[in-house]
Amino acid sequence: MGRRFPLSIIPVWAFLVFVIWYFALPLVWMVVTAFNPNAYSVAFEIPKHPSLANFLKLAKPVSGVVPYQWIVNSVIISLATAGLTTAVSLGAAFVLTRFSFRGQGAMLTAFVIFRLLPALLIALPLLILFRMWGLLDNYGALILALSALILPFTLMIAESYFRAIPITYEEAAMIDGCTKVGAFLRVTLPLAAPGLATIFLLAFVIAWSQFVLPLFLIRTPSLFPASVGIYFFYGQYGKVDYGKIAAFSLIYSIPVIVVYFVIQKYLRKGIAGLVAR
Amino acid sequence: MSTVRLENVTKIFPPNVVAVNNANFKVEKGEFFVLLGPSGCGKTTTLRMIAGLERPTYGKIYINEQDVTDLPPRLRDVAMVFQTWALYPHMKVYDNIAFPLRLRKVPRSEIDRKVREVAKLLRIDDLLDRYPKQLSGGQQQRVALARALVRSPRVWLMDEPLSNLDALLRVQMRAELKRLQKELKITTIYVTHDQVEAMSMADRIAVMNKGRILQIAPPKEIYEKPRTKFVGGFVGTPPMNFIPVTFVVENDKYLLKGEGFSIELPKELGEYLREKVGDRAELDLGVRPEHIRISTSEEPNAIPATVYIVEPLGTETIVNVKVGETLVKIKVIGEALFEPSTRVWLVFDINKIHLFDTKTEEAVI
Amino acid sequence: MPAERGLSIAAIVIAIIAIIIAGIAIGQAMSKPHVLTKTVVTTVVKSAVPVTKTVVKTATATVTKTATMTATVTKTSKPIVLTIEYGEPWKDLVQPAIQKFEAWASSHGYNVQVKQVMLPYGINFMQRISSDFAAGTAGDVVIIDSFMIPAFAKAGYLYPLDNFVKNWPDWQYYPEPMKKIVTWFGHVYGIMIDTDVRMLWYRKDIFKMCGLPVPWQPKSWQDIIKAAEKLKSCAPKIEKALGINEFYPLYFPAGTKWGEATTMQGFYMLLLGAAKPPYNRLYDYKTHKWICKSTALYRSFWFYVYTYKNGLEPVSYNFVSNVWGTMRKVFSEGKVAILVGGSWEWGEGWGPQGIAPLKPCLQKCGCTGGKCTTSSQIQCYTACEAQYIGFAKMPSYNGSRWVTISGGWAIVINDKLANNPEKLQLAWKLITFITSRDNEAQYCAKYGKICPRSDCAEVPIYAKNTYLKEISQFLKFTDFRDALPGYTKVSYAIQQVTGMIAKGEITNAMTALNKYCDLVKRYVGANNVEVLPVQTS
Amino acid sequence: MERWVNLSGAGKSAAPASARTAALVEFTLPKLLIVPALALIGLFVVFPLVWSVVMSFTNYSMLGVTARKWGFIGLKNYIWVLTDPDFQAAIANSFIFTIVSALIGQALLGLALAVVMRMKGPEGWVGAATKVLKVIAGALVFVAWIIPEVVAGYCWAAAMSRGGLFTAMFGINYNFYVRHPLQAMIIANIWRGTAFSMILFMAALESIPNYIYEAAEVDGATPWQRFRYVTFPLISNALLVDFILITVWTFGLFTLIFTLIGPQMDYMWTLYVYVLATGRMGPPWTGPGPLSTAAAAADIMFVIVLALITGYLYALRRLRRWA
Repeated sequence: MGRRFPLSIIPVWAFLVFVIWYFALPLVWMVVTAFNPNAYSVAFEIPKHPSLANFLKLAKPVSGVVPYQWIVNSVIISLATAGLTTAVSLGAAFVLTRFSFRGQGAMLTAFVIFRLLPALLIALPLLILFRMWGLLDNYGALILALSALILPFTLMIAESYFRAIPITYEEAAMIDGCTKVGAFLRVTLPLAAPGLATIFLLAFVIAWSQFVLPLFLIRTPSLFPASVGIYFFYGQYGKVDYGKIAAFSLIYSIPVIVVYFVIQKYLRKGIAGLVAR
Repeated sequence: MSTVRLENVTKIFPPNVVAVNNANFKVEKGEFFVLLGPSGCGKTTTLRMIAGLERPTYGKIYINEQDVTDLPPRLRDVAMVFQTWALYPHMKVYDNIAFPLRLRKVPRSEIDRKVREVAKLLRIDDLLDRYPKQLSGGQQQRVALARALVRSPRVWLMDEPLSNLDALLRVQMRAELKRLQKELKITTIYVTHDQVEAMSMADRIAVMNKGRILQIAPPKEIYEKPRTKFVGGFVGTPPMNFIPVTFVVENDKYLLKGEGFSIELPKELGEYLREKVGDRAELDLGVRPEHIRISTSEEPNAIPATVYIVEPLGTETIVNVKVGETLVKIKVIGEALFEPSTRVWLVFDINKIHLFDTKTEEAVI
Repeated sequence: MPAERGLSIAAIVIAIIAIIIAGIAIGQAMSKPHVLTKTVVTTVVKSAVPVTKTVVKTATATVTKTATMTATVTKTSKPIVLTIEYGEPWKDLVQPAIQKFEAWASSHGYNVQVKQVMLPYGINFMQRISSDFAAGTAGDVVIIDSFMIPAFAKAGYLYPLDNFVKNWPDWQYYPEPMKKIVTWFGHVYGIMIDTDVRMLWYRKDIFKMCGLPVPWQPKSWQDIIKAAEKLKSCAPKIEKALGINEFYPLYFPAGTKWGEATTMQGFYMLLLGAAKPPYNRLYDYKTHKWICKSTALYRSFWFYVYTYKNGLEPVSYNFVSNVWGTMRKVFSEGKVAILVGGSWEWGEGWGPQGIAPLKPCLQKCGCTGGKCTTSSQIQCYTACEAQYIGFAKMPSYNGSRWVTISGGWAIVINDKLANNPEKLQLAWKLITFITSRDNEAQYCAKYGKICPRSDCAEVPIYAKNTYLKEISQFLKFTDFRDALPGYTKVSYAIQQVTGMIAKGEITNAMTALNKYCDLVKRYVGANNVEVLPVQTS
Repeated sequence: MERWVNLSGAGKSAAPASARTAALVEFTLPKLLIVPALALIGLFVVFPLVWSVVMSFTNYSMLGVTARKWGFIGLKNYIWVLTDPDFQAAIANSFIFTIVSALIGQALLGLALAVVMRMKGPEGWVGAATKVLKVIAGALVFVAWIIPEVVAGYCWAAAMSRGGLFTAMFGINYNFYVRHPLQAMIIANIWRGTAFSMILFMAALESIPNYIYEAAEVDGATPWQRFRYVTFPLISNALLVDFILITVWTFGLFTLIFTLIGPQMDYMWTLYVYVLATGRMGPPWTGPGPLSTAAAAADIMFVIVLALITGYLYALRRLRRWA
């Protein structure tokens, strides 16, 4: 063809290759090690006989706890937290978008502040309080605390979502014979269902990834969620079976990755919203 | 068929925006009542208060002489057609129309019968299986009407239902709506900013501006006897021309003096005017474009003007002329060929002029 | 559109399930009787959703079942529930005793149920138990590290056992040091269940490779350093022979990752021999002050600085997340030749069923899966182990005497039983089953731990163990920690300073001493410390 | 949008009681739906924050006598924390870490990535190859951002361990995160957080309509001038938002660093607070695990974080006024 090779593309390629190398580094190690049945050191080696042995090993108890129990714990905690936050932020967003009252602006500002607070600043006093109340190691209390931590996120999303749905539909429904709440439930809610699903999924993965609160508030290994479980695993006595940890990390990461790729369109829109404002 | 009555209704939005200022009127049974005014004049707020979507800050609202001020919308038995039609996007047309009936726990067969009946009436019976998104604007409009009609409400409220349609369709729907209303004899309150729509459909019109109701009257009266300068200017296309004049009494002659002209009024009229405003007053002379005739030669009581630009519109022509600094539009039937800067004289029937007080803007005659 | 609807329907279904689970969780929070639950949650939730009560109840049961470990459940009307909290290493001591206790209880008409809270390997037992005590959620009977007894007793967590031991015939079999360790201000607060000594472990095969004498017994600190320096010069040879990529002659634990072990295993073994008593301690019992600076402290820091600065000791093993496992593994692999460690390592660390057994011995004895199981394999392994690993007594600074230190764990009764005489009696009965001669002997022999009861020697399985017999000699010159309230903080200061030495942030013994003194002043208050003269030679 | 307001407005005479009740039930009671959210946040966020301030004036601790019998001791904890060399080091390192890893690392790399991602490639196989590289890079950067922090920390700890990837690639024969914790933290955090800046800048770049570039090109601007006078001013909003957000996030980072370098109190204020709360040291007046002293340290940081957030809100408000 004789078309000249564009030399200017080379620095771009170099940059992209560097980025790929940098970002793939630990991930590739994790994935490869997870399938290496004999990974007793941190060294990166491509297994000669890749197998699922590590995943099977996770079904055997380590110090009295089957690692998969941690996944189950995480599922319980995250589902409950996501359900609770979705329900609560639904109600709150309804009030915030469908009524106007004094202190509304201040409330929204407060939510922005809470959304940006480092979790540690809340975890420490919660540790103190839960100790005093005897609520350490208590799932119910953990779920409530997690929900409170996640609520500002989901609430703001729900708020912007409902604000985007014209109120006229509700007014029409009210004239057609609904109560105010009824109109919201029968008309706006079905319209917001995809948004609610997004909120639920987002709350789920945030709760799923949460580390600080369970670290502070849960002390019994059999009650750990997966995040603290990994840390516990890593600090295990005896041989460190890196393959097993990698396998566990992989299982633990997959739901998050799947969920984020499902909601990524919304996510990008949300981030773009930060700019547009 | 019901009546609607507003008593001293005022609506103030926080912090202190007065949207509706002391509205009082009564809509009679089966009447087609139009609230007309520019956007932001408070007409929609008035309608929403009747619907129950807003609560008046002061005053009372009666439907059939029953006080409904505190009643939530669902207990008022009114139907409303929104500007955007507000069809529920997640429901099919059938469900949209059936929705109000379902909420009232009407038996299934009855719902089905009524929905089909009203769909037939509005000629949308072949669209029942579609979602609103799949419909054209006109079709959506009909569905919204159907939803409002299906439960035979006490009052029909319409908030600029035609404004989202294209011009041709709007004219067509206008007639159809009017026919429907007359046929079903439902009390209707209709909000619009389009004076043509108001004139062509209304039994009575209430013209609003800045939260106040300026005049309530049948269309003909609104047109012929505007009570304020605003009403006169708002109704009619092109709008009424206003020329600033001074009313003076000189040597027993009653004159309207303007920039470079002077018109003598008939004696009766002059005396009437003198009684009303005194010997000397600043007024606005209001003349509708169709009531002016252009003369190329000087005539008594004519106003000298200069042609500014000519807009031929086919069957008629709008001639813009300048009287001093004031632009005056004149409607001429057929073609009118004037070169810009031509000097002309404006002649008009003295019985068809309006005079408004410059300060209060109220009609003097 | 249909896809979206499907998604939303799925989401709603999941949300409903989730809300139910949240309800269960709240129910669980309510099922524990405490302040918040009773006042806040109960009022809010109960008044709002009385309907879910039954759902919550049934579901709570399932959640509790999966979440906590409940031992044998005797299904009678209202059993007394006795909770025992202990770490996994004492599993084989506690569990057989519980069975016997329960058999005894049912035959004597007690309706008692023992709930076990077993803390598995990997968590910091004492940290967890301490916070449980502080929070009031600790078990009725708890196995704790004996050095915590003064602090716990002062805080009022422990029930004094004086009246029980007075009438307990077995009490006479506990030697005086074992009684002293559980006594504070004249009251007995616990019963020792095991004890230990510390020594220098070394690799015979590596010593031979480098031409060092085997068996080896250093006479002074200089001997240790000399041997270590010699080994360092042989490093390439050793690495090649063992097929390893790194080699360190010596390993004294340092840093905060090791926690208390840095102080107990590493620092105390130096300090106790660094000067003459009573100036070889952290606490001055005459003036009742913590010692901020002294010759002994200086010399101990000097040893750390010298060995770490000269690359005789591994830095990074002190900072991995699993310091214990790493230590055992690297010694077993030959990456470390001399290790200061506890007597339990013989069994728990590189024994035939230990955590890091010797690979050559495993191969030789045909043990598969990293553990020897049959008795012939175990015999073969034990013989082989003696070829590779030896131990020596820790000498003092100038070689005037031998040094070791003992700790060990004790079983105590929670003070919250004070108002419940029946439960108190049962708790004590349970302790007597756990600390009975045969039970102790069985357990200690299996784990290579030293039995705190002198009559253990009458039990054949214990008496047969030559290793235990040998290390029991150490008890003659053993010593104890200055386990007063405040000790944990002083210990933490040692961990911090040794950590800085290991990382190379401090390269001078005097700087280390000053830093230590600063920290101790900050932690216990400047009024509670004293500065003794420091000899820097 | 006008809403139902002012239900209890003045100036109305007696209405039928039932209608008033109906209105109350319909329009006032639903407002209570916000109560669960407020209760949850009040009980588990606001109250703990207040409580931590209260506790910072006491000698409460995790263990020891003061775990049960505690009292008020004034400002002692604050003085102890502020004079603690570890705390001073922690704050200094926190700022260095935040500035280098967030403001320089994440923002710059994110901007570069966004620009490259939006660049139009040449045609033919070269363009196709570039596109493939772009997709892979984008996906990896995104994944690094979303995987749980614990996993990220664990992977990096393994990579930086002796014998791990760093040894294999750079021949670093020691635990990198032990000897150079700050560098390790920075490397891991840039890895972790770049995606946010990238996505934000991509969105910002996309919001610039193409005709502006065309106009600039017609006006004869060089590529650099186009960036300097067109792109940069138009994404400066995004830049500001990005800077403040990643600063706040990075400054409050705990999990990633904790799992990477462990509880080393002098490298990050969050770690300092954690070690103080769970460790065994502390001032003389409290027992081991001085929760009250940790609360004092946390409250000092709370003020700093609040200042950062206030800066964010202020900037946002100014942006809106400008826009």
